[in-house]
Amino acid sequence: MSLSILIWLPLVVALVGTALPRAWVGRWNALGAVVTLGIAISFLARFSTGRAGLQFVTDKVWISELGIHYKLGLDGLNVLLVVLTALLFSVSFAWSARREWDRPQLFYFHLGLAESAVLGAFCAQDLALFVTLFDLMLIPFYFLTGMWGSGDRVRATTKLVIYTLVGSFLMLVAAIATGVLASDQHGTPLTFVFSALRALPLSHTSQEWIFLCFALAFLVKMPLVPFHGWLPDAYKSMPTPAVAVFSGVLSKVAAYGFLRVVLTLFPYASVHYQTLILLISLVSIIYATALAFTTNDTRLVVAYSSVAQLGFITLGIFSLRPTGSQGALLQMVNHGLVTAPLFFIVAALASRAGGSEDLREMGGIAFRAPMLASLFLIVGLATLAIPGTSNFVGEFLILLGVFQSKLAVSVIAFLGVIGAAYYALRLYIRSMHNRVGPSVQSREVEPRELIGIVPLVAVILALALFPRFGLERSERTVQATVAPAQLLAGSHPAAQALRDARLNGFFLAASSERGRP
Amino acid sequence: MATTTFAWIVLLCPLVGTILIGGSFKVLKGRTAGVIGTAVIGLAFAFAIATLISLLGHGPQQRELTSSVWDYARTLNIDARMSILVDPLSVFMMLVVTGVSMLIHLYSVAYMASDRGYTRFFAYLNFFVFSMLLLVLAANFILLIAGWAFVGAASYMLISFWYRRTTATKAGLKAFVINVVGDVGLVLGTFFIFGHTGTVDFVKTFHTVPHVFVRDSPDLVAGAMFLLVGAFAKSAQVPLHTWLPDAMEGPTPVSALIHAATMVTAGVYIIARMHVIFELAPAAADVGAIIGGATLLIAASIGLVVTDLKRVIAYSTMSQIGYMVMAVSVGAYSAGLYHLMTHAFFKALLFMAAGSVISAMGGVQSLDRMGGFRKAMPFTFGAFLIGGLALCGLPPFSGWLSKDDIIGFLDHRGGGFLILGVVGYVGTLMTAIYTFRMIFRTFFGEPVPEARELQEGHLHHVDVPVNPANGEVEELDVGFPGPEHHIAERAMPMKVAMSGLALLAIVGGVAQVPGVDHALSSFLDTTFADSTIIRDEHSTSAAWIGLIIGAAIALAGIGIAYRVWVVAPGTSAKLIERFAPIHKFLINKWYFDEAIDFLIVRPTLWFGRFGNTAIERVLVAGVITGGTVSIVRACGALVRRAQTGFLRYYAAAVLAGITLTALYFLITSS
Amino acid sequence: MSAVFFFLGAIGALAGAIGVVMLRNPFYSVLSLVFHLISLAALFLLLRAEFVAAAQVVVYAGAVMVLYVFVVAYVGGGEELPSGGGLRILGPLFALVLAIELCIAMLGSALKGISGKGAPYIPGFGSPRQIGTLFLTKYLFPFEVASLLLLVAAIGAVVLARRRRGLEPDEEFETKLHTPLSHRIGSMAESVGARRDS
Amino acid sequence: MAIGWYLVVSALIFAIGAAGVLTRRNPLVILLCLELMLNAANLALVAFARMHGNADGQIFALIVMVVAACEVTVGLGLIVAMYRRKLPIDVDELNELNG
Repeated sequence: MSLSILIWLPLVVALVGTALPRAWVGRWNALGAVVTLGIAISFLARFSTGRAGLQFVTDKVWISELGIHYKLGLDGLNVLLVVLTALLFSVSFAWSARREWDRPQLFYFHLGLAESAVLGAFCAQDLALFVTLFDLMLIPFYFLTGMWGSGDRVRATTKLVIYTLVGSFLMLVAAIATGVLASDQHGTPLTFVFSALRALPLSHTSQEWIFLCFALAFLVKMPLVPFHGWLPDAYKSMPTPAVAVFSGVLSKVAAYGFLRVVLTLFPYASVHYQTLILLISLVSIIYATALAFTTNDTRLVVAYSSVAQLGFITLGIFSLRPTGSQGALLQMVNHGLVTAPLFFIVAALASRAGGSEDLREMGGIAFRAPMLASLFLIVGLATLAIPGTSNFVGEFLILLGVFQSKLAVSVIAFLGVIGAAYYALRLYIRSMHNRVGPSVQSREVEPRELIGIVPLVAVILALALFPRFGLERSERTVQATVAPAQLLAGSHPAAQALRDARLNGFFLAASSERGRP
Repeated sequence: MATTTFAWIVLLCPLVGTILIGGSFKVLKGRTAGVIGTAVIGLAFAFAIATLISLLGHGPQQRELTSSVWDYARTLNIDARMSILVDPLSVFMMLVVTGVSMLIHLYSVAYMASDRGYTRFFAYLNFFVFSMLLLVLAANFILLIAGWAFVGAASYMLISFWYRRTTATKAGLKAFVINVVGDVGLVLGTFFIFGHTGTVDFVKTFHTVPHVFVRDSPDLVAGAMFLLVGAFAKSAQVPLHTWLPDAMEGPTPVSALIHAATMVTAGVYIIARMHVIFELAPAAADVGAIIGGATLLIAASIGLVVTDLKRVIAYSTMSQIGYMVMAVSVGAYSAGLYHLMTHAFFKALLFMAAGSVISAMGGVQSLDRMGGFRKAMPFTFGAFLIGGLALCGLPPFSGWLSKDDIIGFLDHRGGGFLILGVVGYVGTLMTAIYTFRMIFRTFFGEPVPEARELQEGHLHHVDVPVNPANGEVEELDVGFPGPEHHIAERAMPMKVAMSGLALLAIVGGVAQVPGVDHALSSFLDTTFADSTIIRDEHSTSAAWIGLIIGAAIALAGIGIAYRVWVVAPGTSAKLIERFAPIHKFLINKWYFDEAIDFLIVRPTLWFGRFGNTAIERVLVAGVITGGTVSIVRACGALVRRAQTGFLRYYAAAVLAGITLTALYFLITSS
Repeated sequence: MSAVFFFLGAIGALAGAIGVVMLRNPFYSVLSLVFHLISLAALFLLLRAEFVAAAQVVVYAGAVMVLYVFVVAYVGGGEELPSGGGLRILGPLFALVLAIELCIAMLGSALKGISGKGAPYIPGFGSPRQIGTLFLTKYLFPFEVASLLLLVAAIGAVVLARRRRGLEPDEEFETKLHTPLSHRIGSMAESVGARRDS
Repeated sequence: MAIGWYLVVSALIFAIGAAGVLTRRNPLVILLCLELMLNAANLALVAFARMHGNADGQIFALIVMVVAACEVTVGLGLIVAMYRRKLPIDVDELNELNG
């Protein structure tokens, strides 16, 4: 079965759904999402571990004049993220299917389009295709926020559009420049395929500015401080299923972009700007944690915790060590698994606290809802990466990687770990425990709320027992991905010649390896 | 069956209990949950004994067994497997944990009977035992840290068990966050050591460490210091101790099990477990010893003035753990662990007895309100007295032998360690005073109304229960025991549990008596065989002299307490008046809470608030976002002015454009 | 001979154009345009564009202009207010400048054919046969697109001009009761504004 | 007659049409003026076709006629719709698009 089926199935389902009556469309889309998940899992099952190269490759020439290919493939970097995407979207679809929506056909269409685009962005093995799908996945969210949002949704959408568009344009420019400059500097025909671009390293000066463009686009998308201006409004007004996948998956595409695009294509610049990105991540961790301490908006607590977590992920990637990147990759999956149920839990809490998402209105919700309280506690503990969960393993590897490359950064980053304990438990205590809030009506969690939470909690628990399941699939690819930058970072200036020789050898080896079917 | 299989079963029992109780909370009626919980722990204890017997079947050199079931988080060069290490140290800890837990579970079956959260309580308690067993059985750093954090989480859940009390939730949060500080210390320590050894496996680490590190190398000392931070946070050593007194917000069995007998001794366990590292980093070991000594004195001094019954015992716990930390830091491993064991017995006993008193008082914990319970509760009095005497270290109770084993070792090492020995003796004196202050004020003197009521066979009944900490009226619907919770000492399970511990507190000392037997130290010898610190047994006569001195000091302390609180009951008030500043200093717990609050908590919260109000609103929303928005808006306003809406102006603009363009081309072409 | 016809046609076309712009009554403007179109057809004939000239007369001056006449009759050609603002002066000025520019551009260009009478005449040039062949061979695609465009425009016009249901409640009501349009629809006199009531 | 003459006539008609678009307020008349401009273009096209002896220009002129017909249809449809809605038939009054 081709990857194209996996990618475009959600869109096809959503398109068919637009022709269905209101009562059916939710279930139809949920069914489609579950089938997509099944296909994704079948790919995961057939994925052969311990190999670094691409698997299930689809490669067609798309625009021959520009050397753009429609190339898809799975490797250790994206296989788990693809499954995560399918999982979170099915959960969101199922959660939405049990609720009434205004213009449901259109709502599900946007969600389906988003799923297709995200899956495509993860699978894309061509820079132009990646950029196209990266931008495509944002478009449905403009509409989801603008049409089904709450509060000041116009303002939120405007901010979202402006911020992400600036990032997208920069990325477009950078992507074009990458292809054009690579073909210029090496005198080869224009190409955008990742594997081909890897064999055509750019000059140092071009790498530097292209790196900055890509980095800015990804940092805005994640977002990290200080590029997070759009985040509070957007997260507050997005409808719950949209924000769950947005925070759970879409932010990961940016982090994944760092691994897939930046580290492999611009190793020199990655080393050059390592300190800068590490500092931004560090500031994000500390600052977002501090914000999560004091805000009374439950959604914002989750939102800022995402920012801090993405700070950790970026930290891991830019440790430029296999351990750090390995941890970052695992943490992407883990974070998606905890942040989505948290948003569903916030919705459940708000429905019990008179519709308010303010912490001050909550309290004592655990009373008649022991199941909700237990699930929330598990998710909360996983969010703060309590040792014994997969989140901890991820954070451990990230910080170990950073520790090996920049000791001081690692030690400071641990403040974020401590802070996470405080804000996660504060969120739990002030909503579930303490005195009963003014308009709180405690009741046990309902099946339609459980749909959003239980499957993900089950996966959290399973991964907690077997984090190796995620680790073993990515080991080889991560090593190969980080190797160029690691070689550059680890070498001495005097050994420049040797280093270049080794690098060239590496690239040759890499390209010849890909040459094999 | 293999020895490790038994150990796996020990580990699994409480986990199964947790899942069973937690999963079927809707159908469990009455005391079923308590029975299930106790039964699984009893089973675990039985298998722990089986493990011990099986382990003793191996030769002394083959008593270090590891077993791995799956690759937990093995990746790249990190060999983190799901593996356990069964050696004398872990078996010893396993026995103490399951044994004491079993009795405390038994006690809770009756003690918590009228609580609305009965089922939840046992699910948590079983989870705690599982976590603690994971901690002691872990064969690598990752699993150790997992167990380490799980006990912290269990501790949090149990401290804020009565979650309607804001004081309880606050205490739980505090305990958890400080424990996370400890986790972080542990992780960082692991990083430092892993950086050189390249393994997280204990056995490999301990074999590699002497080869890759030189004595007192900076990385090793840093690693050991970070490990100590972990140990201090968990074992409530200065300055990370402030959570322990607050943790007394939890139900009394929780205080007995977690905050006295087992979890708080994890710090001692880890120093003993990592002794290879600490011995190569004497600088760090010395820090451990000094902090242990300091905690010993500080906690004991606070214990002298605190009026909350459970908090007195909590400070006593801190102080006793100070002894243990001191012991394992200087190399007296078996002595420290010996004291760990006896302390678990008598401290759990003391808490149980205190719980009995508190329930008789209807939830009141203040010593000022108590008195004369001797006649009303003879059984509890007996248990409390046994526990108290063992704590003071009076012959022939277990505490006497174990505590002086530590001090004897310190004296034997000589030099600077003598100072620590003296500190130990000062601690003994203070321990005796505060212990008997407690006993005299609770059980002697004029019986309070509650005691008289109990003597007449009634249970005291509070109409409106009030949280003693902040005066809030308790919400009885959930979390806090209902009006029928007056168990006092009447329930049989409580009596059985207390008798068992009392017996152990008395005879627990037989494990190691100078000149008579070395059962414990020779059993643990396999683990500590690679210790480089002097291991020759100090002479029996010196040990006995130490024991006699210790007993004399304890007696003197009891005498002072008797003089102050029984013979002349007004003396303490006079003393308080005379030493008002010191009393104020002590009653405020050396201002540790205030200092941490002022130095860490407030600045952090201030920063967060500043971020939310100032940076987010002014800089991010105002300058960055708002700036962009206003630039776009200004451009828009400019363009908008041109959009008059008059069709013919647009046409004119088009035409003008064409005309001008044509003109341009005409001019340039001519 | 052709010069005479040319000047007749050119003067007619220009006069018709000026009439369209200058006449205040739309109905007269339309008639003026018809005159202009026919004059133009004459010019086309002079340029040997027989088929275009025929189409111009039949389709343009015939069919399209009838459409105009109907709409003018339907809507009614009220005397429009004189256009205010600077455009009243600026507009003709722009046009004048543009005309001068265009003339300079075309006459001053280096095109050799401008001063000549054009390429040698080949019999059949501009005949329906040639145009038809071209349309069905070389320009088949534009031809089809043009037909599609016409279809779209026809549908669009119908959609635009159809009577809508449920626009505004009071409007519907008014339409039914007063049928305010009726008094304007009627004889040609009404439409040209000769019988202007109300 | 020389082709240049035709071109001059075409330029003049175009300018007259443009002036009409700018000065008239009745949308009907504006449409008529647009027709003038299109016809001017047609004249030029046919003239050039004659100049080169190539019938392509005439084809182009025919296509322009089609476009003009479409434009007229839609434009008149709009005017009728405006009239139905009782909007003023005056482009200066229809300035809803102002910013």
